[in-house]
Amino acid sequence: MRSLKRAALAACAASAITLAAYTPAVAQEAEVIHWWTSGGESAALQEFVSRFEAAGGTWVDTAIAGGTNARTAGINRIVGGDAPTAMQFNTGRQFEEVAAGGLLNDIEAVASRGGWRDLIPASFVDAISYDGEIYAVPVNIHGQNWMFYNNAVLEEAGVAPPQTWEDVLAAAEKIEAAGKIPFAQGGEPWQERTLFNAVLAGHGGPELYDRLYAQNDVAALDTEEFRAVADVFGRLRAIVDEGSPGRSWNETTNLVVTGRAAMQLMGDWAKGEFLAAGQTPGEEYGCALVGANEALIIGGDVFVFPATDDEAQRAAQEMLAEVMFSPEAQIAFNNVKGSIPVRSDVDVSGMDACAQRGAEVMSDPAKQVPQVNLVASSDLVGAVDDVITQYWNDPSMDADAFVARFREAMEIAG
Amino acid sequence: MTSAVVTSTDRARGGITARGRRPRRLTAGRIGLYAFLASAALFFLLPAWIMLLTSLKPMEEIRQGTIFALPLAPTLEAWAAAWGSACTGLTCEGISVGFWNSVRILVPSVILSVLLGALNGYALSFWPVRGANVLFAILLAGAFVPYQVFLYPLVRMFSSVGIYNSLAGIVLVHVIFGMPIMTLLFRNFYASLPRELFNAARVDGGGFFTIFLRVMLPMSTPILVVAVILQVTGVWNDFILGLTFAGRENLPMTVQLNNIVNSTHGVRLYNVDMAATVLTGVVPLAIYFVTGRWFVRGIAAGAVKG
Amino acid sequence: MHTMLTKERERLPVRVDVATPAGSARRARRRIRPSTLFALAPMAVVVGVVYLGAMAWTVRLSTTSSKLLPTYDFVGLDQYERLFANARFLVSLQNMVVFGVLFIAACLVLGFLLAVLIDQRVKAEGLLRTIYLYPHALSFIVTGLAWQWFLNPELGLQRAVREAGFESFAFAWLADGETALYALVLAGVWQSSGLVMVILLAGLRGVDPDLWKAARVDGIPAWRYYLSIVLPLIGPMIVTATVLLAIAVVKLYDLVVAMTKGGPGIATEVPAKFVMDHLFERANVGLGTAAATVMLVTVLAVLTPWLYARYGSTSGRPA
Amino acid sequence: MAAVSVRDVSIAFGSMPVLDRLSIEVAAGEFLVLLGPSGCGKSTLLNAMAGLIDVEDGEIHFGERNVTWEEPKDRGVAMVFQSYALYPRMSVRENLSFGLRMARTQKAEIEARVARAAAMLQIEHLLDRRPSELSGGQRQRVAIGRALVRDADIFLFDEPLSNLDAQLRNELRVEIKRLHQRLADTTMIYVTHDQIEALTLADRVAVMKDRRIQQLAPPAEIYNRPANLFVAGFVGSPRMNFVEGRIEAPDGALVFRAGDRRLALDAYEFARRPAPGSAATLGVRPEHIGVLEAGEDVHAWSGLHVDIVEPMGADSLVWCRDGETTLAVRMAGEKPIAPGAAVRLVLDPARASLFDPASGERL
Repeated sequence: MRSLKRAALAACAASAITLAAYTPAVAQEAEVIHWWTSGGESAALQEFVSRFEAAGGTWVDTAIAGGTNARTAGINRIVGGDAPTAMQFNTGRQFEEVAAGGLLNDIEAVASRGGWRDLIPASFVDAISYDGEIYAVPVNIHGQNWMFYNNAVLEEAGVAPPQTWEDVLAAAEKIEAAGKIPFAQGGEPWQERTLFNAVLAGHGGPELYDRLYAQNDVAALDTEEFRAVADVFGRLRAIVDEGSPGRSWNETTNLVVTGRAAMQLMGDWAKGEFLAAGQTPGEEYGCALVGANEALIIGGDVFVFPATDDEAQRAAQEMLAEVMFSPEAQIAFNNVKGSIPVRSDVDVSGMDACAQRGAEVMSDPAKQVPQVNLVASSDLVGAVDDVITQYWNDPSMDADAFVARFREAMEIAG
Repeated sequence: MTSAVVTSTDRARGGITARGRRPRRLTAGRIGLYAFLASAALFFLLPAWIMLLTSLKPMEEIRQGTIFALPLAPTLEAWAAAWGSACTGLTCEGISVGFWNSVRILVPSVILSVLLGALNGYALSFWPVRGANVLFAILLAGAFVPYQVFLYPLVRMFSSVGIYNSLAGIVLVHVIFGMPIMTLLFRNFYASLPRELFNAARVDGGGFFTIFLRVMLPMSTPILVVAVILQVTGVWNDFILGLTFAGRENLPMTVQLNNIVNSTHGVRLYNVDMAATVLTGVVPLAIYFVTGRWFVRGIAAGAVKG
Repeated sequence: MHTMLTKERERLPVRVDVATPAGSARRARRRIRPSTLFALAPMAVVVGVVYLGAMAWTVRLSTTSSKLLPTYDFVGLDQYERLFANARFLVSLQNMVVFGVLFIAACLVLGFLLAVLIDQRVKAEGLLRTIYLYPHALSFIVTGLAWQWFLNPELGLQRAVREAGFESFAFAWLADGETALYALVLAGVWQSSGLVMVILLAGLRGVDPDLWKAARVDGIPAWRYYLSIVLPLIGPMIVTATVLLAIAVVKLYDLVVAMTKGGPGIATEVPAKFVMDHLFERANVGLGTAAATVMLVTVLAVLTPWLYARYGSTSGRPA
Repeated sequence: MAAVSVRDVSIAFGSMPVLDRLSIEVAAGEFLVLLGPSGCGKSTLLNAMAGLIDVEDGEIHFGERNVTWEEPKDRGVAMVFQSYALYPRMSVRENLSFGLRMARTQKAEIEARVARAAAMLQIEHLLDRRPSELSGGQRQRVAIGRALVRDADIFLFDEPLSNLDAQLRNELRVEIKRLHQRLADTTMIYVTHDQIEALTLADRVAVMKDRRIQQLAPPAEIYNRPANLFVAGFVGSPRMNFVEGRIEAPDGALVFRAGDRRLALDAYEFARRPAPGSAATLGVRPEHIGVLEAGEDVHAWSGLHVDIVEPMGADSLVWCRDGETTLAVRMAGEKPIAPGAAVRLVLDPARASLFDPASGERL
């Protein structure tokens, strides 16, 4: 029944939309739940809004600060029968179950027509598909493991931008001697996870990363490489400042912006903070992928479309998907958001130095490392988070204990 | 046994006059006492002081000075921004929208839950029905269960009757979660009233609701004050329930506050955050300041005697 | 005479309705009043549907493998096995106990002290009382930011004191896993001891003033009077305050999220947050509900005897 | 036709029985006092009559009506409570008229009745005050007034004077007596633990103890011919003297003997004749003992000394003692006799009481 209807719809849509993609018969109203509440984020979102409305739709904005809050509210509303037109998730397996529960509409028609599978990274295709059909529109690629550094501070301390994690550790002493915080780190589990995974990918390599998270290979924990990762991560604990615990990522970034700290490891959204302070990549600050293999951990955001029988809503959903994935919207949105366009066929030459570097790395699939959420269950991610945060915050915990706890977490949650 | 009616009013009156030792002169002990009370007051005032100071400073001063420094050039700009123009997502309306939403949630929630609590307490105290006390015990036990546990089933239940994400829904949720403590308050208060009064009203021909409305409720002022204060505070300060049940049209002030505070602007506008925070706290604070005297009196009048 | 009867009833050791055959036959004759049933109907519905229903639903889910959305398979006690092998949950439980003991004790001591001192006919009693009480009016969604800031070594008290010239001053409770829990206790005490003060003050005002005269005549020192004579007399108020504080301990969530988010590490994790995280963030409804069930069972185990003794058995008072 | 008829009523609170198959009939226009110590069930009985406590077994009839399961408001009773139970948020006038307003009585009628009751109790000047502005005596007058306006056939008083000081109590007692005389058709049932109230007010007194009525009789009979040891001891102040002894019949006639002391029982009206040799308790009220100067009467009880003299105004209570035996004697005058004086006592057998010490029943 459903597939019949879908086929009919697809046929309809195919004929109609190819003619006049953005001219629906009636103005479509779309309520969108998301957690992009900050200035930069909402400015980026505005790029979608204006294009959607230009196409004749009406955007009803439901912004809820905090991913967990927004996702909880969205899922509750879907379950409660008061679903929005679209809602945000992180790229990954977060919405898998919602799709499995038959609570989402697929957008396979739009995706196959647009040839999405050929345009986006392979790991993303898996992440937005369920049972072979595409259920989500990916809107961006965020590099998760950029090392941002303040050029002036590094210069003053007489150190070069770090290439490896050993460089980072080595530079710390000189920076500290210059009266600055060597390494600014925020104090929330997800930030600690981001740092650990950066070390894992950069110091341990994409292969180890993959064995651990994608293959759930517990034996990977016994390797020399993992041991070295645990060791480096443990040593990083000593070069952060006292104010770290509980600090948010953007306050931390501001330490680098203002020159009180030398470096921070963060996703590319941190560029927004430098931008807001009027700084330009390559001038006041720089960005680097630490580690010889130049691995870039990629994640991003997607929008999914709750199941509905309402034809107008269905049409609005497809229109949203079309708009969000369109090349113009991709460039405009990601320019403001600080991320990389999710489709590989757009021209990135107008983007900043860091984004261009990211796009360059993206062209080599071997250097792409999917963010944990794309490959591991939320359960495993959570369990590992608990271990990482314990290790990071307990100076008396050694690498052996860390490996042992890591093993427990994988065995229980894997 | 002297008149319990008289005693309770006497007690209530006594509730605001100190009965401890009468000081004779300013001894070392007295000075120590005042010193202790003053330093305790300082401890209690500190966070409010920080919030207030910060909300009056321009960003420049916040960046440079410590949190205790007095504002050199006090300004209400942050307050204006917090109230009317701070942004969350695409909307830049400050928390004023949330304020009115909160008021719309607050008024019916408080009235309904206080009335229902009073009715429950009255029925439990004066009209024994088998099993009623077991219900009450379960209700009290329910007060201890973290309400995160109830969220999901409630969402399902509400949506099945069509009040999910509506004003009615959020009001009902507040009534449900306010019920244990409201019922407890009134039950204990009515249990402390002389039963003869109830008997007299029954002999005089009062029925269940007549006695409640015409005899009991007019006597309940002290406990009504306590109940209203607790409920206003609870409802106003709620975050999770509002976020989950209110729907996007009715999001309360705390949710808006959270949106503003956790919205990551380029540089965090601490003064706006703090001003929004203070604004959000204004209603319960005002209630406490205005009715504080009666609050203590109400508790003294037997409100929380176990 | 009414009072006498009531008192006698209350003196009975166990007030259980012994269901003798005669008793049950008699009970059948008790008048049923429709208006009473009507008035209690909302409570019955709330208790039956919301409280009991949700509890049962939670317990049921804890025996399933539910992830993001509930499924209704049956995996026995698997989730509980996982739960008790989970270091974070065990730490959460331990934290709740440590926090609970310190928080309740500190609130009671400070609240009692303030109540006694404020009862000494001090000037500006109303003002002081309001100052002590106002934190209770504010949610931690509101005040958490100020506390976090105040306790932050780089921004708050430590920095201020150091800039005032005391370079070696250290106050970084929030930053250290060993002490972060105490910072939570501090903020918790700040919020709740005013309420304890008010409750105990109400108790103090109910103590017969002749007792103080008698103690004076007998030459009993003030501290002794309060400790040995007053304290036992306001026992019921202390119980009430303790119960209220205990509710706050079990439900402890806002405070943690606002101030530490469970950190540093897992140093300040608490069970309610464990439940929330697993229900919503980690999409592990099975494990989250198992943790909720453990909380529920613990609470009920502690509460049932008290509730039963206090409220459960009275089927009505004598007229 | 009895105005109030209580038939085999049992009441229990939980597992504790309060009344056990109790029956009592009250005639129309009668003033019945339920007298007994705390916890005897007298208030429970009164409340059951009012319908404020559900009976578990038995029936209550008002006239020909079975009111066992009627609501209080439908029973047509008026009630006055110990604690007055005035509605604190209403003025005196509103307190008085509340019941009538409940019954939707016409305004003019309400006013008339309130005015009449207020006049009867002299509380007209208090009508616009709140209960908290009244003295205890005034409050109780208002409470009585509230009952009066109901024009009920049955008045129930639940220890109405217990909260008042002695003088007010006497004053209001007279007031209630007068009220009963005026409202001759009204049945009044009055609960008290004060025997003076019982004796002065009642047509009949029901003395209660341990869930049962011990004696139901006019006051004089209760006082003079108590049915058992409990009634004898409970009614009368100062208390009746009790002397343990035996019944003997040395020369045919029955004699009470305690040690050397004897009392011929020729003038005693036996309820039932005891067998000679059986144990007995003699009860004599202090005013029924005479004090003799030495040597006047050989039958007088001798060997006693004055221990303590309690002057009580019009008369004095003289405590006479010999070892274990103590007898209180009421004598006229303020200091009729000096402590330490030897006395001989004459007991009046016609006004004495004899009880079976085992069962407590009157002989």
